[in-house]
Amino acid sequence: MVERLLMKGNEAIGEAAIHAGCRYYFGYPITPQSELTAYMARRLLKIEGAAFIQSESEIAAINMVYGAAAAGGRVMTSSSGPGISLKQEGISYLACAELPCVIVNMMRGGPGLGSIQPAQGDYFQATKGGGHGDYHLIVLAPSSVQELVDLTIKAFDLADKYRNPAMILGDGLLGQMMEPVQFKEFQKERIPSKEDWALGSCQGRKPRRIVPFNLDPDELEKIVNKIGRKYEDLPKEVQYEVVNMDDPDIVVVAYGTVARVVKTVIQKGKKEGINIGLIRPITLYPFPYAVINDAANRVKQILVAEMSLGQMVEDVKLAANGKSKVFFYGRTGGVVISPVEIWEEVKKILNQN
Amino acid sequence: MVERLLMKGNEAIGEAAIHAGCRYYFGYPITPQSELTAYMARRLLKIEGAAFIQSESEIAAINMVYGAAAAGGRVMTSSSGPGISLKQEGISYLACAELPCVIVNMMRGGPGLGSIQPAQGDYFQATKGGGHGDYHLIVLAPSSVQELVDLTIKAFDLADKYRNPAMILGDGLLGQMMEPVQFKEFQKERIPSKEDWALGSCQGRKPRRIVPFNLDPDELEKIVNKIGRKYEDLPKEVQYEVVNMDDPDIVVVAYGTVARVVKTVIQKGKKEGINIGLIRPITLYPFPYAVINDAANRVKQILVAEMSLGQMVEDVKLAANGKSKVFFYGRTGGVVISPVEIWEEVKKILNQN
Amino acid sequence: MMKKVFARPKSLTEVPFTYCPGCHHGIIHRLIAEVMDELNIAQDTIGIAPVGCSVFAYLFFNCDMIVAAHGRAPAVATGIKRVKPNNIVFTYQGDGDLASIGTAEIVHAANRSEKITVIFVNNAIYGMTGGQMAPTSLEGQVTQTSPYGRDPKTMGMPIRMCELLSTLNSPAYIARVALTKPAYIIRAKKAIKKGFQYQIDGKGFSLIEVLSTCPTNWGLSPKEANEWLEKKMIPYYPLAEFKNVEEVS
Amino acid sequence: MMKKVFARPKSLTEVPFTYCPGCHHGIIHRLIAEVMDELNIAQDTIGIAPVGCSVFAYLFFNCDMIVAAHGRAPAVATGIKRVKPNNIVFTYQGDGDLASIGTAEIVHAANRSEKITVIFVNNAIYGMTGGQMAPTSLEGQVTQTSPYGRDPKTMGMPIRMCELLSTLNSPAYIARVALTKPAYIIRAKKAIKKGFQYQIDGKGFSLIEVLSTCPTNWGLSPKEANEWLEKKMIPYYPLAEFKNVEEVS
Amino acid sequence: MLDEIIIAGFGGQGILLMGRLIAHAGMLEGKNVAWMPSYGPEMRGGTANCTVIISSEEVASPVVSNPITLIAMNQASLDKFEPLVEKEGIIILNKSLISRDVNRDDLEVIKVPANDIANELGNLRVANMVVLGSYIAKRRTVKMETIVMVLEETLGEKSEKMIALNKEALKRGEKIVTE
Amino acid sequence: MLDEIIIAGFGGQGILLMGRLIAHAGMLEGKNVAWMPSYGPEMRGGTANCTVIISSEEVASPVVSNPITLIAMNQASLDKFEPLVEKEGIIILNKSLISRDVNRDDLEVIKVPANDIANELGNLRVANMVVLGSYIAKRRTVKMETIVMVLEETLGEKSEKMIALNKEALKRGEKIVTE
Amino acid sequence: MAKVIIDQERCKGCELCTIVCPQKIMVMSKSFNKKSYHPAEQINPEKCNGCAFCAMTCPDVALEVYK
Amino acid sequence: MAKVIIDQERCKGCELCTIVCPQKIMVMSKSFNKKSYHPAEQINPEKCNGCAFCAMTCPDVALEVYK
Ligand SMILES: Cc1ncc(C[n+]2csc(CCOP(=O)(O)OP(=O)(O)O)c2C)c(N)n1
Ligand SMILES: Cc1ncc(C[n+]2csc(CCOP(=O)(O)OP(=O)(O)O)c2C)c(N)n1
Ligand code: SF4
Ligand code: SF4
Ligand code: SF4
Ligand code: SF4
Repeated sequence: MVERLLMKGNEAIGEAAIHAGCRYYFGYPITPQSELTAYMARRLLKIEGAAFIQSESEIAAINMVYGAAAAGGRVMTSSSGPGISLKQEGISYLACAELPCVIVNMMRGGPGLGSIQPAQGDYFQATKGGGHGDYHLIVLAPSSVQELVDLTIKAFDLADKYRNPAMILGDGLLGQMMEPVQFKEFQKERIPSKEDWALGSCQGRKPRRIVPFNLDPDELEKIVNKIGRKYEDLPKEVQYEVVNMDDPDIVVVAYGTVARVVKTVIQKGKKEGINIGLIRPITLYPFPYAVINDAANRVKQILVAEMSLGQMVEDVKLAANGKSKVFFYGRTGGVVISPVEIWEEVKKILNQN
Repeated sequence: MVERLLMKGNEAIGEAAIHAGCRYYFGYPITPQSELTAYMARRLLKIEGAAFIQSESEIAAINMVYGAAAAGGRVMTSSSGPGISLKQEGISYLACAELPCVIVNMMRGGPGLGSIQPAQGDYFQATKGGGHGDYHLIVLAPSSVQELVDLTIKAFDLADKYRNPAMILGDGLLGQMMEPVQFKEFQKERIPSKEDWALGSCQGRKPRRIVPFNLDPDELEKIVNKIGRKYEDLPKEVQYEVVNMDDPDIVVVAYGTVARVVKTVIQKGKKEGINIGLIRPITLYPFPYAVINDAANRVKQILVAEMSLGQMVEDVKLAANGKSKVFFYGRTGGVVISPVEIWEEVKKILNQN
Repeated sequence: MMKKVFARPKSLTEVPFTYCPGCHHGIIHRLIAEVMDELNIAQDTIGIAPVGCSVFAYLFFNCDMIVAAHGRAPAVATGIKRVKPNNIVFTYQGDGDLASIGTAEIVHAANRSEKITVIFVNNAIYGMTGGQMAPTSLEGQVTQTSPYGRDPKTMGMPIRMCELLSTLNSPAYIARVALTKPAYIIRAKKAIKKGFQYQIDGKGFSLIEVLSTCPTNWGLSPKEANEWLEKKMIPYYPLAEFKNVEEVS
Repeated sequence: MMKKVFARPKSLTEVPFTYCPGCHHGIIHRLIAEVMDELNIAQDTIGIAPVGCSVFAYLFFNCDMIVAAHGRAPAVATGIKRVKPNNIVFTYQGDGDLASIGTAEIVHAANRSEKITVIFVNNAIYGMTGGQMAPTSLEGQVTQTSPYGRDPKTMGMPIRMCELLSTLNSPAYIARVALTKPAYIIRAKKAIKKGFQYQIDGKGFSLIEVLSTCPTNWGLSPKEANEWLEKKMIPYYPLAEFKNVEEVS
Repeated sequence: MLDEIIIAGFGGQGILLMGRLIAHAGMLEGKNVAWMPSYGPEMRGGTANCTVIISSEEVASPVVSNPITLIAMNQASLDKFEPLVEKEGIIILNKSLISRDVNRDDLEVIKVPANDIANELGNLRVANMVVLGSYIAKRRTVKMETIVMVLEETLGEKSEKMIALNKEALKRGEKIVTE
Repeated sequence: MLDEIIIAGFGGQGILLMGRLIAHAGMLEGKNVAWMPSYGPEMRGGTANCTVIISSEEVASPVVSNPITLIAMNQASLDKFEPLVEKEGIIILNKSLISRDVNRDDLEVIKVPANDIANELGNLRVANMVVLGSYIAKRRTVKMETIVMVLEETLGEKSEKMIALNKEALKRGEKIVTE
Repeated sequence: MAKVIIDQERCKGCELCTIVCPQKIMVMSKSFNKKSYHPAEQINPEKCNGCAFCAMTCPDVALEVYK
Repeated sequence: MAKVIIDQERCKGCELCTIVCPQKIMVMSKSFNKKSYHPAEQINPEKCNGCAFCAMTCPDVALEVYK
C-alpha cells in the first residue's frame, strides 16, 4: 500500500506538482500560500535542471511561467487574492497563446488587501475570466489535502491536454491544514510530448512563433474561435461529488471547505429526520450544470453556501434555469461558515416553503 | 441652444470628464484609447492645480488614482484590454477602500495582446469582478459619442454617490468615431463634498485612516457587508433603452455599438413585416434584470448579440430565468457584427421555432 | 524639578507597536514622529503604509494615513501629493515592497522627483510573510526561499537601491542610515529630518534607506541581530549621503 | 567574378519590414541577424518580441520567436532560458517597454544575471501607439503626452538605463551604441556580438542600448531624424561600454 | 438616409480629412452624422479608409457594410470595396491612380483625374479636395459653401494661399461633374 | 468521532506541535485525522491555537466550532474557548498560568501544573509535553507509544537528551491523570 | 541626577537598552509583564546620567527620561 | 569595380543611403515603386568602390553589394 503522509495542504500541492513532473516554479510570497513557495524552493533547488525563482513580483512570475510553458516545461505558479489579480494580464496571454500551466489560488478574504483568512470570493475571477477577452481557465476546487494532491496532478494533465492554463482554487484553510495523503505512482508517459509546438532549437524544422495576437480581426477571430471550441469540449471533464442525493428534501451546493461543513450538517439532518443532499462541484469550470439541472427537476429548493457575497450561486441559478428556487447563504471576510449556520438556514428554508 | 460639436469619442470622454470637474488623470497609452490620454495631457497641463501624468504603467496609474481619490480629487484613468487587466488589483483596493473614481475601458479584441479592433470581450471582467474578492464596479455602456459624454459625467456622479469606482465600458469603435455632441451646463454643486472622509490636513479633527483590510474576519466581514449593501441599493440606478417593444416577435438584447447595429435591423424588420424589439442595457452593472424578465414573460425568443463568445448572455439567461429561450450570436477578434448577420440570425430563430 | 529630556513624541498614537521584540521598525517610527513634532507638520502630513510588517503603521502615527497595495506606495503618494500639494506626504516601505515588486514605482516617482519623502526599511528579508528572500538579502543568507543560502548565480546579488536611484538626475536627497548605536540613530534622524525639510521646501524627492533588523526571521536575538547588521550589512550597504541637491553646485 | 560583400543575412526571413521609412529598427534587426549568422546560432536561438513597433519582429527573424506582454520580455526570457539553458535567448525591447512599464523586470533580470541578451531600442518615444512620451524622451521634447514639451518639473528627466543598470553587481555586459553613421554601426554590431558571445560563454546578462530614430513620431524626415539623434540624444546618452565583465580584474 | 460613404486610399492621401469635412458640414446643416476611421498602428504606407453617414434620422449602425457611395483614391481600395457598394450605388474614383474600369455595371461611376489636376494646381496633396469637389457636386448631401466654411475653420491659421488652393481644387473637382 | 480538540495558548508554547503529534499518531494508528492551525502574520506575542480531529470515519468539516476537548495553555485561551466546549466535554488546563476556575459545571476539568513541572525538569519548553501526556492519559485517542515514536521521528537529529526530556515530560503529565 | 521611567507593559524585553547604557544599569527583570515578557529595569538608578541612549534605542518607546 | 543591387520594392525611399555614400552616387529615383515610394538608384555606378556604407545603413536591407 502507498504510504500515508501527514502533510500541510500547501506542501502537499508542491509535492504533488513535483510528483507530476513539474520542474519549474516561479512565484512570489503571499499568505496563506507562502509555504508552497518555500516548499518548491527546498525541493527544486536540489533537482538538477529544475528551476525555482522567487520572482520580483507576481507579474514577473506569471510571465516567467509564460516563457517556461512556451519552452515546453511543466510549470507552476501560486498566489492568493491580490497577487492573482496582478497575474490577470499574463493569464489572458497564456490562454491566448494556448500555453499549459498550473496556477494555484489559495483564496483569502477580499477585496483589497482584505485579510489572510480563508474565503471564496475569487470564484468569479477564476471562472468567468478576470483578465480581458474571451477565455476561461480550467478551474479545480479541492476540499481535502488528498484532493489537493490529486487535483494538482490532474490540473497539469488537463492543462497539457487542452493547452490551457488550469487553476487550483482553494480556500486558504486547505493550504494551512494537515491531513494524511497518499501519492500514487505517476506515469511519466502521461505527460504529452510538446515537441510539435514548444519553442527550442529549430534545426531541421521551420522556426516557430508563439504570437498571442493578430491585427487582422478575421485572423484573430479564428484564434478565439479555436479557443472557444476547446471550451465547448470541456464539459466532458466535469467532475463533482454527490452525497445523499437519493431523495433529498433540499439540496445544498457548495465547494471546497464549505462542502465539508455541509457534510457535517448532513449527519445532523439524518439524526433529525431531514434529508439534505449535497452537490459538490469539483470542477468549477467546466461547471456541473447538468447534474444541478437534474436536481432542480427533483427538489423545490436549492441552497448555495459560499464564503462570499454570492458568486457560484449565479452558475447554480443558470443550471436550475428557473426550475427550482435557489437560495443563498454566505459569509465573507475570512469567516468560515459553521455547520450550525447552514443547519439553521436549511431549517428556515424548509419551514418557509 | 447648446452648440453641437463634432468630436471623436475618446476626446469627448476627456472633455466630458473635465466638464464634470475631473482635474486629475493618470494613464498609460494603449490603442484604441490613446487619444483620450493625449487629450487629457493637452487640457490638464494647462489648468492650474490640475494634474496629468503619463504613469510608468497601468498599475502605477490605478494606484495614483487610488491616492488622488483618497485625497478627495475627481479622478480618472483609462485603458484597454491588457491595461485594464493590470489594474485589477488596484480596482479591488479602490472598491474595498470605497474610493470613487472613473475608469474607462475602450475594449479591443482579446484575449492576450489580441488586436486593437473593437470588441466586447471584457464584459465578465467589468461586471463580475476581474479583481479578487467581493466587489462590483458600476458599469456604464454608451453607444454613441453623445452618450460617452453623458455617461462619463454620470459615472463621476455615481462613483461619488456610492463611493465606488465606476467604469465606462465602450468598444474601441466608439472611441474612434466622430459624432456631434452637446455639453449641457454642469452644476458644480453636484460634486458632493468629500470633507468628511478624504485625507488632508487633520487640524481640528481626528486623523483619518483609509485601510482596505482587516485581519479580523468579523471586522473585515463588516466592511464587505457594507459594500455589499451598496450593491443591493444599486438596482435603482438601472438604465436601459427599449425600442419597438410594444409587441415584438423576438427581442434582441445588445449593448454598445452592437445595439446600434440592431436598430438598423429593426428598420429592415419593419419593412419585411417582422417586429424586432430591442432592449439595450445602458447600465451593465446594475444589470436591467427586471425589464428583461418582463420581456421573457412576453416573447418566446430572446437573442443576445455581442462582440464576444457570449458573456452578457449569462445575465440575460439569469434574467429570463427559464421563461423564454435565450439565443446567442457573437463575433470576436475585432470583427464588428453587421446588420445582415443579425437579420439572418433573427430569421433563423423565427423559422426554427 | 527635572525636565523631560526624552518623551514619547506627540506624533505617535498611544497604540503599542505590533512589532516583534527588538525590531527596528519601532525606532524608525519614533524618529519619523519626532521629526514630525519638530517640524510641526503632523497636522498636515499624510502617511502611506505599505504591505509588510509596517502595514499597521496607520495605527501608530497621529496623522492621516492610508494603506497602499504592495509596492505601490510611491504611486499612491504621487496621486495624493498632486491633489494636495500643500500637504506633506511620506511613504514607509519595506525592501520587498520597494526593491522588489515596487521597483518601477520607486524608480519613476524618484525620476519625476515627486515631492514626497520615502522611508525605506531594508531588513534584508520579508518580515510579514515569514522570512522569504528580499532583493536585499545578503549573499549566502538563508531564508525560506533561499533555504541553502542566497546563491548569486541564480538569485543575483543584493541590490543597493540608494546607489541605483542616485543615477537619476531628479531626486533631491538620497541617504542610507542605520540604528544599531546611538550615534547612528542621531544621524538617521538628521537624514529623515532633511528628507522632510526638503519636501517642505519643495526641493523634490527624498529617500532615506534605513538598515533595519528582523530578529524573528533572521532567527537571532535582538542583540545578535544588531551585531549581524553591523558586521554583515553595513560593509555591503555603506552608510552615506548619495545625493543631496544642496551640495550640488 | 565579383564577390558578394554585403548580402541579406540568412537569419532574416524574406518578409519586408513593417517599419516606417528610415526607422532604425530595420538596421538593428539586420545587425542581430548578422551576428546570429556569424556565431551560427540561429537554429538554437529563441527571440522575444515586445509590444511596440517591433511586435512584428517575429516575422523577421529566422529562429523561434515569441511575443511577450508589454514590458515583460525579460521575465519571459527568464522562463525560457531556465527551461532551455542551452538555447540562446534574446529580448528586443523599446524604451516604453523596457524603461517604463518593464522597469522592475529588466532590473531584476539583470540583477539575477539571467543568461540572456537584451537589445534595448531607445528612440525617445512610443512609436507603436502614436508618439507618446517615453521615460527617455528628452527635456523639452514635444510628444502626444508632453504637448508643451517634456517638463522635468512634473515629468522628470530622461532616464539613462545603462547607467542605472550598471549600478548592479551582476550583469556581464552593458553598452550604449548608435547607428547614425557607418562607424557607429560597426561598433554597434561589435557590441551586439559581444552580448551574444557572453551569453554563449555563460558569462551572464548583457544589454545593448541602441539609440534609434522614430522619424514618424518625431515629425522629421529620416535624414533630419539622424541629425536630431546625433545633436540631441548622443550628448545626453553617451555612447560607451558601461560594464564589461571581461575588463573587471 | 442621405448617404453612406466609404472613402478609401493610401495613408497620407488625406482620406480621413475628406470624411471629416463632409461629416462636419453635415452637422452644421443640422443633419445627423457619424464618421468612423479605420485605425491601426501608426505605420506608414498602409491603407486608410473611413466611413461617413449623413442622415435625416438618428444614425443607427455606425458601421457601413454596403456604402451607397464609394470614393476610391487608389486601385487597392477599388478592388476591396467595389463588390460591397449597394446596388445602383455610385463610385467616384481617382482616375490618376486607377487604371482599370469598374467591373460592375449597376453602378454609376465618376472618374476624377485627381492627382493630375492637383499636380496642375502645383500641390499633389490637394488631390483629395478635387475628389471631394466632385463628390459634393454629384451627391449634394451638403452644400459647397458649408464645406468651404469648415475647410477655412480647419485650416485656420494656415495661409490664405492654402485656403485658396483648396478651394480651387474643390472647384475643379466640381467641374468634372457639372460640365 | 473519537475526539475534536482545540489546543490554545501563547505563540511559542509549542501549541501547534502538540496538535501535530496527536494528528500524526492518529494517522499512524489508521484513523482519519485533520489538523488545522490558526495562522496570521508572523508576529510574536500573539496567541496560537490549533484544532485536531481524530475520527474513525471520514472527517467532514475540518472546522471545529465546539470541541469535545479543550487544552488551554493560558488564561486568555480558557476565557476564549471555555464557552464553546461541547456539553459534557473536557478541559485540560495549564494550572501554572491559569489562576481561575472553570466556570461551567458540566465539564470535566483536569488541571496540570505544566510550567511548574517543566521547570522542575529544567526546561520550560516541555510544558506542552506535560499537558500532552495528561491529554493522552485522559482521552486515550492515540497510544502513548505512538506519540513517542512520532516524537522521536520529529526531533530526529536532536540529541538523545532532548528526547529523554520530552518523554519524561509526557510521563509526568500522564501521572497527573493516572495517579 | 537623572531618572528613567520604564513603561513595563510596553517593554518587550528585547534587551537593546541594556547594551547601549554606558553605565550598565539597565537590566532585565526576572518578573513577567502581561504579555509575558521580562521587562527592563534599572539597577542603581542614582548612577543614571540621563544620556537617554536607552530611550533612543528602545524600539517600543517604553522609556521616558528626566534630567 | 563594385556593384550595388537595389531591391526597388524593398526600398522605402528614406534617403539614408544617399547621405552615407562617400561617392555621392546614391540618389532617389523619380519613379514610384508599388508601395508608392521613390526608390534609391545609383548614378555613375562605375564610381562605386564597394564600401557598402549604403547597404550597412539601409534600414530595409534593400541593397546587396558585390566587389
Ligand atoms: C500583491 C501582493 N503580493 C504579495 C503580498 C504578500 N506580502 C505581504 S507583505 C510582503 C513583503 C514583506 O516584506 P517587506 O516589504 O520587506 O517588509 P517587512 O515585512 O520586512 O517589513 C508580501 C510579499 C501582498 N500583500 N500583495
Ligand atoms: C499592458 C499594455 N499597455 C499598453 C500597451 C500599448 N502599447 C503598445 S506598444 C506601446 C509602447 C511602444 O513604445 P516603445 O516600447 O518605446 O516601442 P516603439 O514602438 O517605440 O518601438 C504601448 C504603450 C499594451 N500593448 N499593453
Ligand atoms: S517579522 Fe521582522 S520586521 Fe516584522 S515585526 Fe518581526 S522583527 Fe520586525
Ligand atoms: S513609428 Fe517610429 S519606431 Fe515605429 S516603425 Fe515608425 S519610425 Fe519606427
Ligand atoms: S529597549 Fe525597550 S523594549 Fe527593549 S528591553 Fe529596553 S525598554 Fe524593553
Ligand atoms: S537606405 Fe534603403 S530604404 Fe532608404 S532609400 Fe536607400 S535603399 Fe531605400
